[in-house]
Amino acid sequence: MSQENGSPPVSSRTRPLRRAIALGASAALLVALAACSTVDDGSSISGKGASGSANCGSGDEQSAITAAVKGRTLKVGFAPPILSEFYTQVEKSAFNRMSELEECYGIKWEWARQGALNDAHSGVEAVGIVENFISNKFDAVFVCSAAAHATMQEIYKAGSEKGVDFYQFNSTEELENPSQADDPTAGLSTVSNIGYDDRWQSGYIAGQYLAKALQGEGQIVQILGPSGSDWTKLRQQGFEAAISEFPGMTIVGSADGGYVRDKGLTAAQDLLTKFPDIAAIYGENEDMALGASQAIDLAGLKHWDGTKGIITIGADGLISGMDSIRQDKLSATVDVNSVDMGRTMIDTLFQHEILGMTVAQFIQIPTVVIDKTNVDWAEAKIAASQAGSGKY
Amino acid sequence: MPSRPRSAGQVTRNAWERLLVDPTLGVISLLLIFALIAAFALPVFYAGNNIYNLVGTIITVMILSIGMTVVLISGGIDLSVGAVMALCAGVAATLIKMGAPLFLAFIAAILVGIAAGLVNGLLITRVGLPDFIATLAMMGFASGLLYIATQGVPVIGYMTDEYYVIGGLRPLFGPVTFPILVAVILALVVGWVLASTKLGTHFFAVGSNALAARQSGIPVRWVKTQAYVLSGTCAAIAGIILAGRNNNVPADLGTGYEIQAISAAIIGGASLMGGRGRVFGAVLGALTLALAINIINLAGVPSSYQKIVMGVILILAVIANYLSELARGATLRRQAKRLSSIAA
Amino acid sequence: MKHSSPFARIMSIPGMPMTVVLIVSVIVFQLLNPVFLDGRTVGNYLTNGIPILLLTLGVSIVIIGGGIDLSVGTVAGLSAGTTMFALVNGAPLAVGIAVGCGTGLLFGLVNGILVAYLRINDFIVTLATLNIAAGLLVVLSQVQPLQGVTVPGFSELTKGSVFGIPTSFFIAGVVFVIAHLLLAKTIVGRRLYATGISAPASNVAGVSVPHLRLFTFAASGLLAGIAGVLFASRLGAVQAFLGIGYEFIAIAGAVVGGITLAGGGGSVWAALVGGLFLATLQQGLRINNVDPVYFSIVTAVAIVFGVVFERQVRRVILRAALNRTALSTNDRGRSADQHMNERQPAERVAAVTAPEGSKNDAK
Amino acid sequence: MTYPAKPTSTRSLMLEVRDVTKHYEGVTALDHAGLSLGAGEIHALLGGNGAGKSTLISILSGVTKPDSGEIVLGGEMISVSGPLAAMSAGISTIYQELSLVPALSVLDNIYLGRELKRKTLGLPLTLDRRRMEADVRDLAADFGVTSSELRQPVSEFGALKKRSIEIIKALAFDTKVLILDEPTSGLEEAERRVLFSHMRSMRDRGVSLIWVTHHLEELFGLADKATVFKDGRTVGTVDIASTSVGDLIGLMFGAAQEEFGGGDTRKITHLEPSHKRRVVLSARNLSRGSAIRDVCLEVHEGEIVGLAGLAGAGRTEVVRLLMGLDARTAGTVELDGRRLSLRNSTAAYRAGIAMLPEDRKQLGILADLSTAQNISISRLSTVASAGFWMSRRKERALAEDYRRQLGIKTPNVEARIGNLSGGNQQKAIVARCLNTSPKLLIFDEPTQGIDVSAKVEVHALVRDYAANGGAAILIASEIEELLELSHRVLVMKKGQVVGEVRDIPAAIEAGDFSRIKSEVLTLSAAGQIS
Repeated sequence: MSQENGSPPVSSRTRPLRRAIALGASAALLVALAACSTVDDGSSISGKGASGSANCGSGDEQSAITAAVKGRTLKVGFAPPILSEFYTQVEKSAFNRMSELEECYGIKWEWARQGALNDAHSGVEAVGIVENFISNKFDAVFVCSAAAHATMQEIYKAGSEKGVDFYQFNSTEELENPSQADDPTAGLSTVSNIGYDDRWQSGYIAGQYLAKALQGEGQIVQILGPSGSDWTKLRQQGFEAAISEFPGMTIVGSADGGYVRDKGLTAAQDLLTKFPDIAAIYGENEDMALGASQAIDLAGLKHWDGTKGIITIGADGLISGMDSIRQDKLSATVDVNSVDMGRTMIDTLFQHEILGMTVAQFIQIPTVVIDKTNVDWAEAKIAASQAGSGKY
Repeated sequence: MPSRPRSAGQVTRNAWERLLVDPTLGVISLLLIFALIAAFALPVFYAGNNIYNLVGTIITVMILSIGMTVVLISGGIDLSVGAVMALCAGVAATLIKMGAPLFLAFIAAILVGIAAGLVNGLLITRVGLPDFIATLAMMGFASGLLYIATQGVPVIGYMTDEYYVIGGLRPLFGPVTFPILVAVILALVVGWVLASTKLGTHFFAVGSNALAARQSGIPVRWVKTQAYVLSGTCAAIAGIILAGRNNNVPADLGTGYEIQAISAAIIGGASLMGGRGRVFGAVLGALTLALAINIINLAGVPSSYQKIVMGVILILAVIANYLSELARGATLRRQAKRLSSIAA
Repeated sequence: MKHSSPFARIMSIPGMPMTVVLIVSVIVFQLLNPVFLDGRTVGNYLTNGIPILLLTLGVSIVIIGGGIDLSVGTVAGLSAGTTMFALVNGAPLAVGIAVGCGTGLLFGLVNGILVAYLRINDFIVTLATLNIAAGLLVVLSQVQPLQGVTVPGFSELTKGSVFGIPTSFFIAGVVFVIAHLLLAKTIVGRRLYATGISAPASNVAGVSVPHLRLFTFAASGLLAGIAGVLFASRLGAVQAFLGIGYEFIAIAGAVVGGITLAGGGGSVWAALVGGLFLATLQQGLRINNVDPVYFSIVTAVAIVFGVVFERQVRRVILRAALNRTALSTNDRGRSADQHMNERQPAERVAAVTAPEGSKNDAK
Repeated sequence: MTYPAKPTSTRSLMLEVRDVTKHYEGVTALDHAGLSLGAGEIHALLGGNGAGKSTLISILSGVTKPDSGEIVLGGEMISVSGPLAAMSAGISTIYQELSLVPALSVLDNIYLGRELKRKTLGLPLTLDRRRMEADVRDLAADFGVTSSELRQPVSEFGALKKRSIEIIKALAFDTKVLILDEPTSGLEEAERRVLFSHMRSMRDRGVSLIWVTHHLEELFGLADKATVFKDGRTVGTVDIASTSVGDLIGLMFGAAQEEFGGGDTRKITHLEPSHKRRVVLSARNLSRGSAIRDVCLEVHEGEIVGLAGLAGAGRTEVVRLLMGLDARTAGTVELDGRRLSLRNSTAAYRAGIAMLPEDRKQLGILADLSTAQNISISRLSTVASAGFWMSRRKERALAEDYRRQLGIKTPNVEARIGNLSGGNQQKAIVARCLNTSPKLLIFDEPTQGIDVSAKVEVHALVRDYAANGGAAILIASEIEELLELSHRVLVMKKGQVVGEVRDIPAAIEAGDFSRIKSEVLTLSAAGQIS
């Protein structure tokens, strides 16, 4: 019924066509509307790089690696927990790296994105998505899921037995693994986990930044993601750990901002009402921090100007937040480095799948706090990674 | 006068009795109780501009619930408001970003809202789908369109100085913000339509007894369709405002808003059976919801209890409305008795 | 031809038109990607889909009885949470399952009592319990991480197989067969349909409508509880937010399958087929790697299409049947006159709002 | 062509319907039907169920479009494209089921669809309620609706007032033709008289009335002409002054059928004096809040006890208490000497009380279930094995039994009951009651909305039931019907029993019909205990 693993896969040109047919056929099935022509997600695939000229190493190296690639096509699945700006940044960076590798070594890619639309946290959809990648005999799958450790590892295990390699990205696997204290890699069925910040997620860095800016003094409120999310819990732990190192700093209140801007705004307004004298607002992601920034404007309070005012700090590193930093609306954000995450994912994949390298179980991407001092290069870097028209 | 009770007889009523027969009594009392609790337990409730903030927070839900009330009165339900709101916000934002003047972008957004309402109405009245299903499909369709257009990346870079005013992030004059003004005008206009125009009467007629409406020559299907168009328009207006308040339009902007809008309308006394509801009630219902979250945040209640509180409020509102209905019945009977004794 | 043809008779069974659509869509998807019907793939996607199918079934029972239940999704989520909670704290398997099912049943009973005996509108009641169940799961998940269960046999509920067939198929099969027999063959089922057609008339005819209402919500709650146990077993861990939004999927599935939202019409088969159709559609798109941004539009169109198709098929068949009766009966006019005058009020309202062509259709 | 042969001679022609044909889904509802209506004439439209009357009405009122045919109003051919077109042409309809909107005020209801508007900002947007009220105030007062009542929601009024509101609604505009579909249904004797006087005054205003009714006796002294429909065709038009009930029935059902008759042929079952018979039901001091107070009721074996009273007197409420449909606040019910708790209708059926409810369409039939299923529902255990497993075979056999026994006309007991005629539906409901082997059977308005022939059959069922030793309670608003069938009548007013009339069969036989009738009516109205 299904093709053998390793047999020549369906050529990459027919594949999008099939997607179109699937969608078209369902459409035809449904309304007898042959609306499939509207679905065109890449019939013009050519993998144009963003940079145009990639660094392929020396001539010998290039030809040797090209020989090792043997013109193979890697079939890669990409499963973000939701569709959002952050994951799009990661995906586009990955595309750029993919096209560079293609240009240098002749490797071909087949890329399929599947993400849950409304069901980021429960894992029900993630399970279905990953299983489909297994059924379709993908070579490797990148997963970021908010579903629990136990849920996902079990599927990875089953998939690995079928010959699919799993890579987690933007993950907190190291922290979630129940055996983290003695052996963080125990029971993992992933090839590698590409994340950032070894212990405390972005929260710790944000806390440190605040402490430094405020010189260890001040009251802080935090706006958290939806309560019940592990992500929220970890970032909160990290943040609180950082703050607890400074006795002059206290977290006086927190509220639910649901990871979205308007709820963040509402939560910040309520917190500002109750605690008008705070020095800083920590938004657990950038959107909520931007909501808090608006609340500061609405309350007629002053933003941080380097010496006084309220500091707002978020975390993500979104291109959409850079202007706010430049205008002092958002004091800072923890850039969890979507650019290098995307590139590292592809590099790790290439190293392991093509070159047969053993890769680290936990790979950590450098992170940086972006504020007005470094916003220019940070934005330029992200923008460059997004500029490529490459699509897979 | 938009808020005139529909059943005002010529019986003279003192203020107390007028309150007792007011259909909004239930939600008013609920709101009062909350405000009292807040006042006693949380002095900070009246601090600064908390109440002003509270109103700013709830404007979008309020506008949605005004449209929802009309749909409920005409005997339907609209689950698509949240998704349509997000789609309209996306349309407005994208057009502005592409350089369109604000008012053109807004007109386009409102046209999209009207179109969505029209499709809802036609699916229900011409194709004959149950309202629940038709608007559920519209919810998927509208949010799908936004996802396709944005690929999940929020629309940004459309904010202008005017848009900050429109979003309510900067006041219009004095303490009045543009969204508050819009909400008030919308409430007055829709309230007036319901109470004093032919169309308003027809909304009630269609929701209360569709057969009688048809036999009286009312174009039942068209009236129902208009209710959905009105709801779609409200969704578009809410979307335009929310896009300004939010500064970006993520694809999931509208998630959960339909439930909030329905809850607000029901808390405000609208009936799912049709033929009953008031704009004023919807406005108060939306305020009640906002107040609940406000109290949770101010009191420092762990936000994990937020949803439980929402559920409990719904039940309380139903009970409050039921009690107010009892009070209303008793008062009316008393008056009837008094009237007949006068006659005799 | 005196009686209706076998084909017409089969197609007039609730859910049959959608069954045809389901079969066609399976064939189309299989032709597009042969992996679709691969045993493992089918096993997986059905195993994933079974809890939601159970929710569809629960909602269907409530709808047939003339009500609606919005709380099924989050109640299933909470049930998954309580099951996990019990097992994590060392309860034996049977107790864990009982706790999950009991949670669902408890919520069903609360819904039922509020709706049937306190006469609060079911939409509002279940909207409230939807929020309450979701909130309780959040609280529960903060008490203790709901994962790491090692109780033997628990994961086998969804991951094991008997004779190569996944265990959860047997569970779902038993549940669906029981539900079918209950609805189609027993006194309770008959009373259920009667209540859905007209609660006041059923009440006069000797059906205790409140008991029945309570029964429908309890059944729906219990099914949500079972679904929750399966979710927990399948996922191996339960997080907050599980089940949010599933109420819409469940109701859409029921209606697409041919369960009339007004009550009194439909069958267990219809619920099954409708739920399966939506799940199959999503699976078909996914296995062909269609970008997920298209999913919700396709599903939306499918819902509209499903309902319209079902009705059109039924209309064509009924028209043919009516024509035959018209020829065989001598008192002309009667039948049509009856259609004009003998409708139930709900139908009449439908007739008023429905398009011209369908107005005089028998239901 | 079976056209009315007799042209309207004295009065000028107001409305003429020619050659109207209408098919529904292959069924011919109207077949070249016609009708001629003079100006200022009360014109009865008669026919059995399914004769095509309702279709003609819905065509005239614009709800249905005919396939072919002409409608001529006041000499001009009109096309009735919708309800509004009909109304603006001058044709108004008052439907059998009240078509008022409960949520709206009386005034809004009267003007529904034809609202008067005044200018706001130069545009005619706002409703001009003041002018509407001024325009209609006098007319409303004529029909007993005060101007403060005009502003109250319709939901607060009773049946007669609602009917008056509908009449006002029809007359508020320039109505030339008023169609009344069973206008007396749900009205009491006294209310009927009020309505009839309204009808006369409308005729005097020059309005032509089309009057659809099953109560042929009502026609005499009121209607001018009658047109009879059968099988979608016009059978003929007659002058009421020169015809009789028998003639009309002959036209309606094809042959003179003597047994169908208003007051001519009464079959009365004589009973022994009541003290010699066993008491089946004994209800003491039944109360429900202030709506029902201290009602005592005894029914003996073989006896039919009638409940008389005006609408709102509490008759239906009393029997609902007996059925356990509503909870009583005080009182005891004993059946065959056994005290009943009556928590719900299931318990009532099990104990041996059964009820045929008023309002067949809403409370009687379960339209989407089959005839067989409608019969078995009251006691499903008779068609089930092991107490819960339905047996289709048993159910069918049961239904077939009753079909033969009661003469239910249906080609198939497994066909949808909604497709049967009203009379046959009612028989199926009787079968449903009999299926529980009741000791007491309650008939609440058993002949409402069914045609004359079916009425006679239902009467026979009631009599047979009692003749075989059953005990029955009968509620009928039509006083003649009540007296014809009952052995004894209790009169109710304001939730209480205010009087009793005994030995009715004997009295009727003695020729005292009108005396008893007036006695009952006086009691109902005045409530003096005799």
